[in-house]
Amino acid sequence: MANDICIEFDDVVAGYKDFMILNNLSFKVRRGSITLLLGPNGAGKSTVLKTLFGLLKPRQGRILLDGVDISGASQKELLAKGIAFVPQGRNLFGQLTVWQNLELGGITLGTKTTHERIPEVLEFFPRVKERLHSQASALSGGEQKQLEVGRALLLRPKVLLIDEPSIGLSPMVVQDVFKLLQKLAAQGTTVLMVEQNVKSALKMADDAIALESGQLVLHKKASELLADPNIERLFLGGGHVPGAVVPAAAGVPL
Amino acid sequence: MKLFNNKTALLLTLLGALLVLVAPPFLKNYGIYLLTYWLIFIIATMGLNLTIGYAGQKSLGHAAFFGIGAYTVAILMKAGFSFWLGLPAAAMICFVVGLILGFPALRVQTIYLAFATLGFNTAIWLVMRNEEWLTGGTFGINNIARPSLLGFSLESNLSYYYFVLAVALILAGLLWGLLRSPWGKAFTALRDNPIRAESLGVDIRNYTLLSFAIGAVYAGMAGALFASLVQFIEPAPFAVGASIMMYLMVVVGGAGYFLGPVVGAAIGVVLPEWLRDVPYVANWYLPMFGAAVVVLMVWLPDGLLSIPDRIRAKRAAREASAARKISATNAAKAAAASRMGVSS
Amino acid sequence: MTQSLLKVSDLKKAYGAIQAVGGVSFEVMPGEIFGVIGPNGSGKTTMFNSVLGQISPDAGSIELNGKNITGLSPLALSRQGVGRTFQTLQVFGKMTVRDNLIVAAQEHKGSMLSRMFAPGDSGLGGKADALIDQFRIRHVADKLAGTLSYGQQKLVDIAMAFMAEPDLVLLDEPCAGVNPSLVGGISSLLKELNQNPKFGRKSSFVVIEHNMDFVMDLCHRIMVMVEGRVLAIGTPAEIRGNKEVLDAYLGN
Amino acid sequence: QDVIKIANIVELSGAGATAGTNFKNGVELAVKEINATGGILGKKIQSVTTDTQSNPGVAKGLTQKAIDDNVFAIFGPVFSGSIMVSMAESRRAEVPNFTGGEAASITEQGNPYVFRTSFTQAAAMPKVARYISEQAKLKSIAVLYVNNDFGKGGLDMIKKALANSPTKILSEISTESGQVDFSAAVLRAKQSNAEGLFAYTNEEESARLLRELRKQGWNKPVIGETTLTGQKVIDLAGDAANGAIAHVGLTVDAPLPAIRAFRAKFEKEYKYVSDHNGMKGYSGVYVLKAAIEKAGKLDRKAVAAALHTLKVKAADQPGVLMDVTFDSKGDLDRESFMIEVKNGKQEVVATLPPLGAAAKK
Amino acid sequence: MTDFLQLFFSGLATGSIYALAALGFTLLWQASGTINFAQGEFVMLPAFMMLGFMSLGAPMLVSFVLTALLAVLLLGWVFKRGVVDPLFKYGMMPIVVATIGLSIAMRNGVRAGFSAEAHPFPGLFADKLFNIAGVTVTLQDIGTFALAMVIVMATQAFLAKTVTGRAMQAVAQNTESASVLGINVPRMIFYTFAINAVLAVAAALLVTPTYLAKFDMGEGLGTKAFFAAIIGGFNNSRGALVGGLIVGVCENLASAYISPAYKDAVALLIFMVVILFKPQGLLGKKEERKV
Ligand SMILES: Nc1ncnc2c1ncn2[C@@H]1O[C@H](COP(=O)(O)OP(=O)(O)OP(=O)(O)O)[C@@H](O)[C@H]1O
Ligand SMILES: Nc1ncnc2c1ncn2[C@@H]1O[C@H](COP(=O)(O)OP(=O)(O)OP(=O)(O)O)[C@@H](O)[C@H]1O
Ligand SMILES: [Mg+2]
Ligand SMILES: [Mg+2]
Repeated sequence: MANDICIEFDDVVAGYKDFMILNNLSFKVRRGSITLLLGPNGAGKSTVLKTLFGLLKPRQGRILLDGVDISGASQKELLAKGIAFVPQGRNLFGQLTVWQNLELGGITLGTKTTHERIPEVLEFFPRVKERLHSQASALSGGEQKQLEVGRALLLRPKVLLIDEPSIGLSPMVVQDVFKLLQKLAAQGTTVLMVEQNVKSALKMADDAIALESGQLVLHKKASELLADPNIERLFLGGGHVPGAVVPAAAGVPL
Repeated sequence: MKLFNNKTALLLTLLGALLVLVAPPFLKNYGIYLLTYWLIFIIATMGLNLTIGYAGQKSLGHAAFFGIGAYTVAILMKAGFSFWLGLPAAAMICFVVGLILGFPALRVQTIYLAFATLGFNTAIWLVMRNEEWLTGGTFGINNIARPSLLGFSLESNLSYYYFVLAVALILAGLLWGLLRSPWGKAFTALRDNPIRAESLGVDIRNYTLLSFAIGAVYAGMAGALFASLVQFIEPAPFAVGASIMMYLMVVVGGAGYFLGPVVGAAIGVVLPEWLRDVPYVANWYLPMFGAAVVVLMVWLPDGLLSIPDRIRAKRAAREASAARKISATNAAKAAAASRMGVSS
Repeated sequence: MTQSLLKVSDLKKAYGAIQAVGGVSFEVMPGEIFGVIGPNGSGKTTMFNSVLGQISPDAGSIELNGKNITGLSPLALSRQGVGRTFQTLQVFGKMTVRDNLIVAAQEHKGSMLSRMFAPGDSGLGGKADALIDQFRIRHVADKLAGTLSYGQQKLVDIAMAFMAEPDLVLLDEPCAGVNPSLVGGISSLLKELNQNPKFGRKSSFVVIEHNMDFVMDLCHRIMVMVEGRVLAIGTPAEIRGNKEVLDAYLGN
Repeated sequence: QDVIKIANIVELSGAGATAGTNFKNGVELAVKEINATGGILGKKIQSVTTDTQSNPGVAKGLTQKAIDDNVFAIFGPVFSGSIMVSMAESRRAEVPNFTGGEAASITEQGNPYVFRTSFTQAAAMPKVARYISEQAKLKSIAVLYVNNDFGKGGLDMIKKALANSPTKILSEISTESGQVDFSAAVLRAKQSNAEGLFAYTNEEESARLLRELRKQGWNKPVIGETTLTGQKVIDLAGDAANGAIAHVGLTVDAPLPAIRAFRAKFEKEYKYVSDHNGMKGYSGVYVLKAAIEKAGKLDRKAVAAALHTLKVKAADQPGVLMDVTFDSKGDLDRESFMIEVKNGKQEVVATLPPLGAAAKK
Repeated sequence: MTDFLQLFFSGLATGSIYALAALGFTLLWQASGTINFAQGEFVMLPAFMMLGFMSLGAPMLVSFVLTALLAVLLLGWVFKRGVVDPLFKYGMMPIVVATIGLSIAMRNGVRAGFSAEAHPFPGLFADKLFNIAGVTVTLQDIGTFALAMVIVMATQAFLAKTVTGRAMQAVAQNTESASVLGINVPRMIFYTFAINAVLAVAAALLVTPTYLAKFDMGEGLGTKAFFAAIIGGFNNSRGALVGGLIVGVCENLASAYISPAYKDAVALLIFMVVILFKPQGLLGKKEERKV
């Protein structure tokens, strides 16, 4: 049902200046689902999220949110529509304090609401809570990532785009975050997540999309994929011989 | 190394070479003088390009070395020594002082370093101005002779021009050799990420200091040639403003491009002279020059010489896009062939 | 008894009231792959940085092959055959991938003066290409490292640490962001370097990782850090069975 | 040759911009007037102005350019450093070169093609010194100078001029051009306990200095050169300028009809009051006119030779502003004034005869 | 002792002038990560604008307001659109050079198009002297000092205490993250440069009576202010004040007690000592953890 579809990529071409990363990419994401975006390094996963969040302008095609074309919308508008984005890597304001980072996370909400929600979010991340008045850059890698995730949750987004949250997080925290995402999804939030921590992620996700060279190569139910014997070969490095032949699909250049 | 990758560029360079070699005898005095001036600034900014463009050390004190070189030669020649002693002496002194100036760079970077070097420039300038017994103070040093080479006098503007040209070519050759050796990569690594560089065994201290010292040697040589060109020196041309102009030349030409200083010095030295003669501009030539610099930067933030790079990058990106598209189709096919694929 | 390769004794580092590392001691034997795990903020990275001279520890000593190396600069350590990677991406963004690899080893060849006259790639081109293939980044070998995807940069970063053939490499979360198919590759590579002493010696590794499959499969011994202290050191099996570790770190 | 080409090579930017601009305006005003009244020997003057950026290296290049363009005479540069370089070129090409520079060394090079448009410091300082020790009867002074070739040259000359007089110099206080805060300088002057202050700085700094002197309650004589009592200084310093005394070679405030006329014309043309540099440029062109007319032909050598013995009376040639004579070195001599600021107005308190006349006496 | 105090208080007055000019640097650095080499000219131009309005007969206050509006438009909006926007993402070097070009253009434009003369500028305060225990200060000195104090503190409070101020800082530290959070980056940058323009006008109002309106007044002012800002701490507004006052006072003391000829080396010397012990400046925040 079209009604079910929250995000739709329709024949999107996008990239960096003249270098096109996404080639006529089309896919759909169901509302309230957790959809995983998988693929080898450099496949274009992060590019999908950046394009979706308006940081890159599509050259061609449309991006629909609830059936409305959102390509070309500003970040502010997208946030107003309930989309939030946690990019890959480090995205804090290093010289500001943890608290100030959180406050800025809620800049579209207004100060009052933000201040109300910060304690709620901090409940999930006790490490961060302890360091509320430290400079953000002083936190450890994992603590910083927790802060980033928390900062996005502050918005109570309807659609959450999250790029490899597990980078740098210890296993227990990864589990906590995944559980949290499941809870959000159950409450109706659509989650589009990039993850290389495939096994654990597939266990908690609903759907999986795989990209290669900016092209859709797979779109399945997560559970189906988890049961597929090929998944080992494709994503989990099974049967890999050092320095030798690379699994066909994962080894395609670019 | 980004120099010429294709024949047109090579041809252009040959043409340019022909121009600097063959044209001058047909120019009047002023034209030759201006070309010499330009060459001298090429030498100075070549050194600065090493410091700023390759090694990434934001230096705003280059004119100090320029001045040290000029005063060394002038003072030695006044004391009766030959220019041929003065020139290496200028280079040596600048090398040592350059090493010393490198030390703040080990402690502070970016804007802080820029101001440490700018301050150094002020200090040197104050010495030039205040220590009258040595430097002639604000009155400067007059009647600096031009040297003669193997009995051949370089007194005339034209012969002095060819002499400076020869020096410039030799110094450019040396720098070119240095930059294409592993040193070039080490400098670039230092510029891009000193922390990582050090952990890989790049001696960032030595390279930082040497980037200043070698840059300083170039400025010192240029200064020595300058003293002999103008035949008079006083502190003003070596003040902070001159350092800022040299910085401007490097960046406008293209920091980190080997030929950047050639273009940059042309912009800094020849453009204002040319603007003087443009009808209606004359009185406004400096404002026009300033505006031209702003426009150039806005248009080409990486400098004039980034144009070929831009074109090349564009072409490469197109090719990569095409290749990626092909591999994308293959991937899709492979996925369809395997049992996995798009369900639903 | 063989002498330990790396010996860290009672290492301490505090930031104000926060005791990031509060007295950590351990030994790494020659030829060993030593894992370091622990919850976020337990002081792993700080420990690495102290060992590697990136920051100066408040107390404690560090020995390499029995020689005291406390307070040595990262440069000196690199010259003594200690390589490393960083938790955050640290590549040379404005250099090509290939040049990144070459510059990672060139300073270990000859003197500064001799390098002035060496060929541009210092004769390291072949080796760089071999690693490029091994890490499957051939298709981006001539791109500027700064324009690669996160995972690709991570791969370049790790490959750089191996260019100079160090005796001991400290890796801070090498697998973060790397596709699982390549995680296997990295694991194999480490094992290969560790087991086949190509250069007449075995390379040793200290690896911080949150990827438990990787750590458990690869490491000979594992140290668990919690709150800046050592909670346990043992074989993977011991660690997996340690109830305290389960509570503090692994969960389930 | 149907026009007389002259090059106007001056400091239009950089440290000398104010002086250079005035000089240039003076030259251009004179050229305009001369052309309007039929030119020199029936030929119009065509002047081209270029900017040295206060940089001797550029000045040298521009002088070569002017020579390449075959100009008849060169005006400028004003800065002593620049003229020291560029006059070597004009000498080689045998082109008469009028400078605004005041350093004594310019005419000591034995260059037969360089000519002053104003007193040298060597000529002015003895007059001031005589005033200080004989008229003001100061037993000691502090000298405050601007640390550039202008100020430094002044300091050297006043020291020399006072060497054999009863007046002692108790303190030499260096200041920067463009300096804003003179509190330390004034304090030094006070601490020296000198009976008076000799100030040798540019107009703006003079104004700031006078204000600071008033602020710190200085009540001893303040004596200086042209730049201490100019109209500009009075405008900038207000009441604080009252009481300042200066020796003035050329001043728009001199009570002479030619100068009054010049002042009015200049102000009409450029909407501000000229300083002495404007007068230098203006009178310089008229001196050239007089010399060409004396030589009777457009021959550089002949004109240069004519200049070396030139005597022009303001009555005959109002453009030279004051009676002037040139000597064999290219230095000029004329009358000058001691001026005191009273109630915001300049008043001539003494007229000093030309040095030549004084020596004869 | 009286002498010392006299020097000290005169130094404070000059120092407040440096501080006002330095404030712009610290603001731009904190809120946009840029350096403006034309900052001195940003003070010079409004001085002439105000003179222009006053010569048309407008009272001082009206001229000030009109100039502020004009400056926000020219030095704020036009500057942002023309220079900052296209160069923002290219790092420091191109902006530095573009502003050097701009300073050449502005300085020489005023000279060529208007005048090379220094023009007197009416003081905001009456020409009044106070003599306290042998130390003389003018009302202008006191007023400048007090206003500098107020302006610096207000700027500091704005940046540190308001969400907008912090959003501006966020833009400087990580532009992409800032836009991901929905911070309106172009608007924050505009605010930064608009505030900078207003500060420049205020500085012009206070500084010009002493400096005089002249095409090159920005040159000396700019360099001194740079050093002041760096000594005090480039990433802290209060640093500008502290740095300015220190440079002002020390210069005065040095030129009285050491050597007036080397007066200009004083700022340099303090700067060297400061970076030896505290590279981030006296009040500057430590650089962030890098590894
Ligand atoms: N420069 C610093 N200033 C203040 N606190 C710091 C600094 N560096 C580290 N810390 C603190 O020390 C603790 C340990 O940090 P460290 O980076 O070593 O953790 P880690 O074990 O590497 O964690 P992660 O797994 O998240 O990377 C953290 O709580 C961190 O906030
Ligand atoms: N700023 C950029 N300029 C040019 N090319 C880029 C840029 N960023 C990424 N690319 C290229 O785009 C491709 C896809 O990058 P992207 O970051 O989307 O990959 P990804 O699938 O997220 O990979 P990873 O798992 O490593 O994060 C890569 O080949 C990369 O080289
Ligand atoms: Mg990615
Ligand atoms: Mg860590």
